[in-house]
Amino acid sequence: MILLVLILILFFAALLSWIVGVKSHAGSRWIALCSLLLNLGIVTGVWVNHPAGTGRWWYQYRVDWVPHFGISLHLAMDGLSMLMLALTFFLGALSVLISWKEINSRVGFFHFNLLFVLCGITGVFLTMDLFLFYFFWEMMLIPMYFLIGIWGHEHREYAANKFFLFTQAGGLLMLLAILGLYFVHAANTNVYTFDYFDLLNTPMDPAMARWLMLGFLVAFLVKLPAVPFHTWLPDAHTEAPTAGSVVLAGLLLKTGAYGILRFVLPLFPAAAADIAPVAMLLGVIGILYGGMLAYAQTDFKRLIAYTSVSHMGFVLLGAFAFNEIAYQGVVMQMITHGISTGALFIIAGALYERIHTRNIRQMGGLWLRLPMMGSAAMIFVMASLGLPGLGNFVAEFLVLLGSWQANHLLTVLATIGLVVATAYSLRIMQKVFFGPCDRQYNMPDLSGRELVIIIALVIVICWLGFHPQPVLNTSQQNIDYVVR
Amino acid sequence: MFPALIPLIPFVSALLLMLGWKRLSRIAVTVIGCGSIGLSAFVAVLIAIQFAAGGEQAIVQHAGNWVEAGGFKTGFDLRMDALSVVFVGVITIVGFLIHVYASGYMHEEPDYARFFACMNLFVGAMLTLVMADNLLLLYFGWEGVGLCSYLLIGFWYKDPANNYAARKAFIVTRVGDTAMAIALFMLFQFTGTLRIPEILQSSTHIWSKGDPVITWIALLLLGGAVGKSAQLPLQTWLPDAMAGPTPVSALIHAATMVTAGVYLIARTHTLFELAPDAQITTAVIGAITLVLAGFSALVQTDIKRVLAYSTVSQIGYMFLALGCGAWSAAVFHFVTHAFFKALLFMAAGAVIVALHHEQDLFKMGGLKKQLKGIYWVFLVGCASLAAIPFVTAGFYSKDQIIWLSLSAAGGHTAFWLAALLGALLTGMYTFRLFFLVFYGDLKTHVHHRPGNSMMIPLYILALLSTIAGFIELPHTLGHVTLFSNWLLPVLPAVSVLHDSVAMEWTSQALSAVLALSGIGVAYAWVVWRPKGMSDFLEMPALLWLRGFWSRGWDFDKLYNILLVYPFVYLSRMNKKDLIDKLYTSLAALMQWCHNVLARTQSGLLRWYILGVVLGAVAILSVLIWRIYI
Amino acid sequence: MSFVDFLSLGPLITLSAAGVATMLMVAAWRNHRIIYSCTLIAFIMAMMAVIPAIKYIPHTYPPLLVIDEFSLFNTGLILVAGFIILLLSFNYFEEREERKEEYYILLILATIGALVLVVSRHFMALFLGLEILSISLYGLIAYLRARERSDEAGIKYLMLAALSSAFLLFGMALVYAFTGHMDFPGIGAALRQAGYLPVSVMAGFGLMLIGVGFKLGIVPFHMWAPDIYEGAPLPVAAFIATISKGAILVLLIRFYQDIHGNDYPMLWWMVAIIAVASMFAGNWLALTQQNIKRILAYSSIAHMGYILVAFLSGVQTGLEALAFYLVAYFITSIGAFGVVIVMSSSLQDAETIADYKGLFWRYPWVATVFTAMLLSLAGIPLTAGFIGKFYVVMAGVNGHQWFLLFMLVINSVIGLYYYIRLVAVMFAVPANGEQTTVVPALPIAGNITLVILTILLIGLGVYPTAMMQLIQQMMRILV
Amino acid sequence: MNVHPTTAGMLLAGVLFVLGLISILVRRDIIFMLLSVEVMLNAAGLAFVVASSHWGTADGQVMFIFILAMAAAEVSVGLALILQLYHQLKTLDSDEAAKMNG
Repeated sequence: MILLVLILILFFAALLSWIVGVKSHAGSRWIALCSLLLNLGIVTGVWVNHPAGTGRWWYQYRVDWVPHFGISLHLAMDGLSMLMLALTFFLGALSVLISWKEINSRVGFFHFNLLFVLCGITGVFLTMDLFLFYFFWEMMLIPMYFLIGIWGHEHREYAANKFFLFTQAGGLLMLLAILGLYFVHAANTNVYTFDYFDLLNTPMDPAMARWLMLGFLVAFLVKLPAVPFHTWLPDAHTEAPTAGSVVLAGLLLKTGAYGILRFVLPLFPAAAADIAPVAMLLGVIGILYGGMLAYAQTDFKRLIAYTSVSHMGFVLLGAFAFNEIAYQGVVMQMITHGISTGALFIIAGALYERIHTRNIRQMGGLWLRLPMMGSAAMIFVMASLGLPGLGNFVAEFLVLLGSWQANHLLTVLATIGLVVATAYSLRIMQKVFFGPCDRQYNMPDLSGRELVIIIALVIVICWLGFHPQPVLNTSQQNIDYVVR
Repeated sequence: MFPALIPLIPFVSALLLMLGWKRLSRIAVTVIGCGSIGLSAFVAVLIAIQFAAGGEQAIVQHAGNWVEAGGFKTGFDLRMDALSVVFVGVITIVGFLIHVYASGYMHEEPDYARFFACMNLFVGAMLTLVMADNLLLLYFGWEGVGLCSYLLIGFWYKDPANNYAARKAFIVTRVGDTAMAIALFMLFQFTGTLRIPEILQSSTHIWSKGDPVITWIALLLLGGAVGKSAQLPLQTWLPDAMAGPTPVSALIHAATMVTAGVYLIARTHTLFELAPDAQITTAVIGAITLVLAGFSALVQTDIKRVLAYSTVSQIGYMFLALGCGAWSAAVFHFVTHAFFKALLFMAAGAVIVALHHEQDLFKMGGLKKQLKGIYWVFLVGCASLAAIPFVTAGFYSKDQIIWLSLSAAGGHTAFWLAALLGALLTGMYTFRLFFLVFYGDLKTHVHHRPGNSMMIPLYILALLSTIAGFIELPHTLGHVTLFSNWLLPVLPAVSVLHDSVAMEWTSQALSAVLALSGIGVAYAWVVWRPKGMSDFLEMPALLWLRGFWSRGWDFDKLYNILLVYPFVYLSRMNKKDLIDKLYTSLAALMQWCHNVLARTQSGLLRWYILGVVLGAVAILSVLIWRIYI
Repeated sequence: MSFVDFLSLGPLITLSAAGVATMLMVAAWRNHRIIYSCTLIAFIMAMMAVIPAIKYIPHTYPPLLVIDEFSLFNTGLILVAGFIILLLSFNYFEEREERKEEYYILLILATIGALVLVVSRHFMALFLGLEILSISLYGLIAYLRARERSDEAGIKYLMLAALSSAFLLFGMALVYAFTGHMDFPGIGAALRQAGYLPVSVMAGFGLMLIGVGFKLGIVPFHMWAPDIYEGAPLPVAAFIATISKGAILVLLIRFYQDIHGNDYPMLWWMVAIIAVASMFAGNWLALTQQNIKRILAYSSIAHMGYILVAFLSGVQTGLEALAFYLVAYFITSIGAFGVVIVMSSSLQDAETIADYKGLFWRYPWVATVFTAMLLSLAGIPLTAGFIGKFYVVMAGVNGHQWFLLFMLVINSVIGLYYYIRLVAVMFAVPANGEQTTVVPALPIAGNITLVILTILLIGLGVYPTAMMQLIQQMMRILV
Repeated sequence: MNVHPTTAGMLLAGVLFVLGLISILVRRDIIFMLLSVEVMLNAAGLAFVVASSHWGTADGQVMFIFILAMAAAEVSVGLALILQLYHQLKTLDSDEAAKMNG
């Protein structure tokens, strides 16, 4: 039941903040913020004292929806979902905070969309019914489309359309795969159902399994995104408003990774094992290619966007390494990337508010004016190049350590990716904060609100870096299951 | 007493300084910055005494878990054993002195707090590195010092050149780190752990001598080491790193961080013993590096760059020693080198400040009268670096290496000759520097004399770099082996093959003579016949050669052409992301289809009728085709 | 003619009576409101008349007509659709100065034609229904005489319709010549007997396909659609898009079932090719089209293609999917046209994309409705269109029509582009220059209708079960 | 040569039909187009009659009556529209009626 509540809170908060937003902007902001904090509270509460001994699944909720097709409103929460939800609400709350000053037009509608996206994402992380999954998967696109298309930068429509078409194309293939699975299962057992648990270990002939698996995989690779399906991402991230970029990078990409962990591997273990080398290769290509592109960019947000491509490569690499260490790394990477990249986007947004450009050629020497923002940026840049003591290091190290067991060559290449990461990360610091300050900006350093956001992020990333154990333990059960 | 305190104190103070930022007064910063290091030095000494008294193998403190996932388990375990004690001692004591010096050197700096924050952070990371009980924690320190070196090289961030130097340093060392990381993966794969003691003692069971796997592992570790210690082929970053403030050069790029590679190899010596090829590689790298760097140091015009190259060369000696299996000798040279190189850097810094941030050797000269104190400490430092027989620490440590490079199990005549050549070069470049600075006629006038906060550390270091040698004397003279005995529980004694006193005498004599003759040449070159020498040096061939050497044998150019330019070029080319073209062209195709079809919607009735008729014809013809053909 | 016959034909008879009545009334006394309300009442009564008919199904009128679940369901559907279109019509014509009254007569007649098509099981009934529909449509399309485009559209439709019915008739003649039957079951039986499909019959089917294809507006008989949609009065366009196509589709299904079309791969192939062609042609044509009416026309071409996929899947689910899709499609396109109607001023229809720029910030409600409709056409969740598309894909997978499905997927993506483009236009933030203060109020009736449609749309999208069960019962007889 | 009368009739109808088709393709005058459509309709009617005579049933002939009725209705509406159009375009050239395209 509590799971349904999580979704409903967001849903109604979305409507409410829209209605209120017509009258008062602050009102809708507060409503959005409170609803997200409430959810965050609930989730943390769950985390701290979830019913012990219930095994892998802490909570389940199931009612029929379209019995005609064997579709049910089936929600369930395990460690993985829990972590993802915590991340979702955390970043969600932050993205409301960062929009506080940035978004001044159509505030109510903005928060409606923001909360609606988060609602969809929550659903994706919770649902255990494939139809429902597809339902939420599609549902979160439209509001995201609006977030980019209405409050974005210059080329917002192009970016929004691209994002929409790519993800839709992937989604439709997944729909085919879902239905294929549905009928294969029905053919074997005569039970027509979309229920995840029933569909698990459905016997099917390898060829069929491969095609269905590919159907799922493509959808998730597009979302992840993996080369060569990544080209929507830079545009979308660049053009979106800061909150949009944060949600995109921090959460939407994670739905792809989550999908791989939750569906591709458990549903089609054999087929996935067959495709593994290719997938890992894609991951490595992503790491290097993304890094190379990131190095070349001059648009701050675009640069960060490409770093996401590079980082998500690790997720793909680890997910198909088929061993526990790698999976732990993947989960860590999902979370830490959400934090670090989100933070970088926030900083980029804060800079944009101050100097109204994203072109790093026109920046430089900003440390003089903005030492605090500079230090924050330094921390997250270091995180993105995988400095020990910050979360990303743990994640990437575990991924590499695990994938080494699976494939030496690819792991070596991926490790070389760390050097590339160093190159582009340091480039950020050098171009933006160091060097001579030719222009005479006079601008305030981080305001109190921004400081709160940044400090929260810093604390989390350091906590993950020094004491990741709680997270690792939480994802443990689920991972044992996947590995089996 | 908890070993954890030793790194923790600097970390905490660094945190304080960061948070305090501008709000802290200069005094407070100084107190926190230097005091913390002093404190941890004090703690270190206490623990060292406790350890010495206790007499157990090592004091290990488990300060909490770090990562535990699927059979992989590491914690914040700190280890105090003979080797760590040596390193911790040097780091804290020398570090403390340098901090005190820095408080004087940097006192005009506006960003005073940031400087000390980074310095403390560095000390903390370095201590973690040398005290780590598992390789992951070591890696943590390893990267940490890299970060601090980056931050401090680029400390004066307004000048892009500094940032480039900093970036270069970080990236080049990162290349080495990558190799090391892979070594870690392999070690975990085979031993199932990253705890150093476990690895060391299980390694002998797992691998036979010369097993390719262990060779790979050792080589990869070596890769990490050469990266940090600026050895061939990754030595290019160190000279540029001199862009940082002088205390930084003294602490990070002379005394401590750059010797991390030495520590790593010494720490994992068991693995290297299992992999003779890797060990020989180490020796070869050391030998070549020390010679190349020596030549480069000979022709530098920037005072700090001379010292930088000499550092590279001296670390080359240490690697040579490690390669020959003379573990303790290497560590011994590290200790003495830490003393006199820190001394030299800080003295040079004092000179630079005195001449109002003038670093060009040829704008100096005749400072003997002006800066008496500095003159003397500088002399001591140079003497020790050039290994003047009997009185300097440098002599004993280096001489030991030279001798062992011939006589030790892993030794070889070629190594020996290289080492001797190195001794000659050392003498030459050291005293070329010395004479250029203090003799000849005054070129730039002294505007400011260093205060006590800068001089006292110099005196102390001068003292140390003289007496430190006497804790380990060759058995030709005295035969004191306090140091190697101390390290014995960790590092096995070197196995000397042909142990003849006569040969050792000759070796020592030879090295001494070479060193002195080097000094002679330098004297002739700079003081006695500057005119003739310069004429000789102006010869075109030599001119080119000097340029070549001073550019560090053009390694930078090589790497730029081989790696940097291609990468940058490719990424610039591909800025727009070729793959995107694929999709855009797909969209264009759709548009084209639209245009074509839109033309059929002409609005003419006849067209539409024609369409219907064509449809009919198509359907019927399909029928006919299916049925009759 | 027995009592039961009367009851079963209730809807048809009611409407016919209403037709006559209205004619007389117009002759006597012209008044827009009155005739409008009379027509409304007539439709309501007709809908009522469906209920008693349910009791006696299946009931046949050999050889011409058959009243069974399937035909009753579609009768209801058509009547409801007609009713809604009627609701939307009033303001539209009120604002225009021509004589309005005959419109309602023609509308009733056209509806009658559609109803006849739905219940027919014989060539003659088919032909009669078709022609009643067509001829009244000529009048309806050209109704706004003041508009030049209206006449042009009328002429085009007339010519092509006549041509296509000529093809249809000739096809029928061929079939009849071979089988000797004009009622579908008879034809089916005869063919079964023959055990093969002789070329003449095959040709006959081919020619009939042209006639049907023309009304459905599928490639290559689709070219009229955009011009007619553009030229015709909006309610009429809605009528053509939904009722006339729906009725023909129902007929097609019945015919196909009765002659056991699945036994003849040839037929399957013909339809399959046409389906794929329609999808591509429709979507490509709509891609950067600037006129909303034409966009809707093209998108309807594509949607016919999707529907045919369900039709071709050759499984029970396919027919259910088809019926559901039809319902969703009816709601959606009437809704879309409804928005255009509501937005149109008396001077001219709001048909260019430019008219909708920033609509959301002027008429949030209307824009939301239109967005919902477009998303439903695009098949995005929370709308009936999504369930419909899902159902169709499901049928396709069930029938293993992987090729057709991939075509469908590709086309959905292409289609998304122009739907989302429209949405983007509506949400485009108006530049600071243009002032959006003065906004004329919109007709109440239209808005109410839109509310109903939107509720239906979302309702079906969120809880489709009830409708599905209904449809399942309706489809039982066809297998 | 003797062809079965039904076949012959059918062929005749076919020929008529095609003739109508051709003429509608080549004509641009709307009136003539309408005429040629009528020809095609009647061809279909003829086919029906032939078929019904072949089977000895009345259905085909009934159908023919319907066709005639329908054709009449169509022509009447058609002529009305054409008149309307002529008022606007002052011509009967169908190509003039091409305001809508794209």
